[in-house]
Amino acid sequence: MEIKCFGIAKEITASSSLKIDGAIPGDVKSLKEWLKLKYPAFNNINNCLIAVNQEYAEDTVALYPTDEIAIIPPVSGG
Amino acid sequence: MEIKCFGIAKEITASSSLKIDGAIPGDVKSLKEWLKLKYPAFNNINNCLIAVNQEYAEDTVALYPTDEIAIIPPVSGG
Amino acid sequence: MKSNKTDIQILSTPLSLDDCYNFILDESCGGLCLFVGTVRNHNKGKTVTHLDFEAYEGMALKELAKIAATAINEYGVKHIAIHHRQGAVGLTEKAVIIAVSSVHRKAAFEACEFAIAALKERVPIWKKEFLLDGSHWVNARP
Amino acid sequence: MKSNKTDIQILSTPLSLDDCYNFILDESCGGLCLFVGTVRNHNKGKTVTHLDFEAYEGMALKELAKIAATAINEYGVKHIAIHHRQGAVGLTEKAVIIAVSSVHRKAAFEACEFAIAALKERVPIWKKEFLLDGSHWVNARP
Repeated sequence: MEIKCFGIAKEITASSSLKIDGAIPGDVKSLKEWLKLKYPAFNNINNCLIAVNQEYAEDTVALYPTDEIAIIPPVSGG
Repeated sequence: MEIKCFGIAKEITASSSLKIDGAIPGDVKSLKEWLKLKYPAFNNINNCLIAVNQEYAEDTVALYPTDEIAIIPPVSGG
Repeated sequence: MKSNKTDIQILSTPLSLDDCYNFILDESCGGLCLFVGTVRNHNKGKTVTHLDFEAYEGMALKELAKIAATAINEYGVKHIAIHHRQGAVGLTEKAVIIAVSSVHRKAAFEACEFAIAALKERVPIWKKEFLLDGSHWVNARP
Repeated sequence: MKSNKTDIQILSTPLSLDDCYNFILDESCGGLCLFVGTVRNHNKGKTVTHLDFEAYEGMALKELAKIAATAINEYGVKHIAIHHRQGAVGLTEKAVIIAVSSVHRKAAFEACEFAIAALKERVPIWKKEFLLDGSHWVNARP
């Protein structure tokens, strides 16, 4: 499973793309928890959303290894 | 006294500038009445306003021979 | 009629979006709103071939200056450009441009919309509409 | 991403007002509204030197396409162009252009204002602000 990182998420993980091998989080909620455990700095910033296959995903959305997954920090375009 | 005519007022009076010699209307209301008497076609169009010295003028505004006076048909710019 | 904050013109030549944009651009402003009124090929179900604008130029510039002053003093925009065309104007050509800049976007949208509405309501400019079967002064008849 | 009605682009080069204007121009439309977001020299009391935009390009284009579809289907505009810059952008440069055309002006203003608000709310693009004394991702921290 690969997770794209943007903006401050890229700074926190020090990577534009995380790779999780082995046991992967089964849904969006698990992924968020996994990220906060692995990178506690996520607790100090505004809430990040998760996009699955380029769509915003609720906590209950299931994750599969082939999904395109991304961490979406608060957006600030425009 | 000279009266500028624009748009449909220019068509009705067949002139871009009317000249009134001798007894001139004393205020805006009298001018409006004078125009409708002299050019009855003004009765068939939407209400025209009068500008005195490039400002919209109420019926009670007095007129002097040296004023810049204009007939302002309903505007339609933009 | 140009000042540091306002650029008001009635022109017999094609209007330039870039001229208006460059006038309102400001390092302290993040929101720019531009309205362009163009000549449409139809009105009230009839085919329009072109328009002809007549302006009472001196008074129109004064009324436009009042609108610009309101945009600056009441809506809080930094710069405003209003360019209006006169004479014959063909389809898709620009009849009017209103461009404003402000620190934030809300004031820019509000002032721009106010300015075009006020222009249509009180600025002494008249539009003759040319249709396939004749022409008439817009708004003149009941 | 270009169709007959929508022109959506995320660009690393300066944005062109004329490109957006020419795309939305339409013989049947009389009202064109353009919003330009430019880089401001200050924010929250601090001096800004420049910005750097990062986009999740694939998803951002999809979200922008949804916004454009809403402008057309719900606000009734004919054409919409949305161009957003990415990478480093200097003071007074254009960060975003939203341009819409419609038969009457009301829909143009409303759709343009909706589109920039929706863009700022949900399109995955991030702005890093460079100040005299450091830099930070905007909106990232409480």
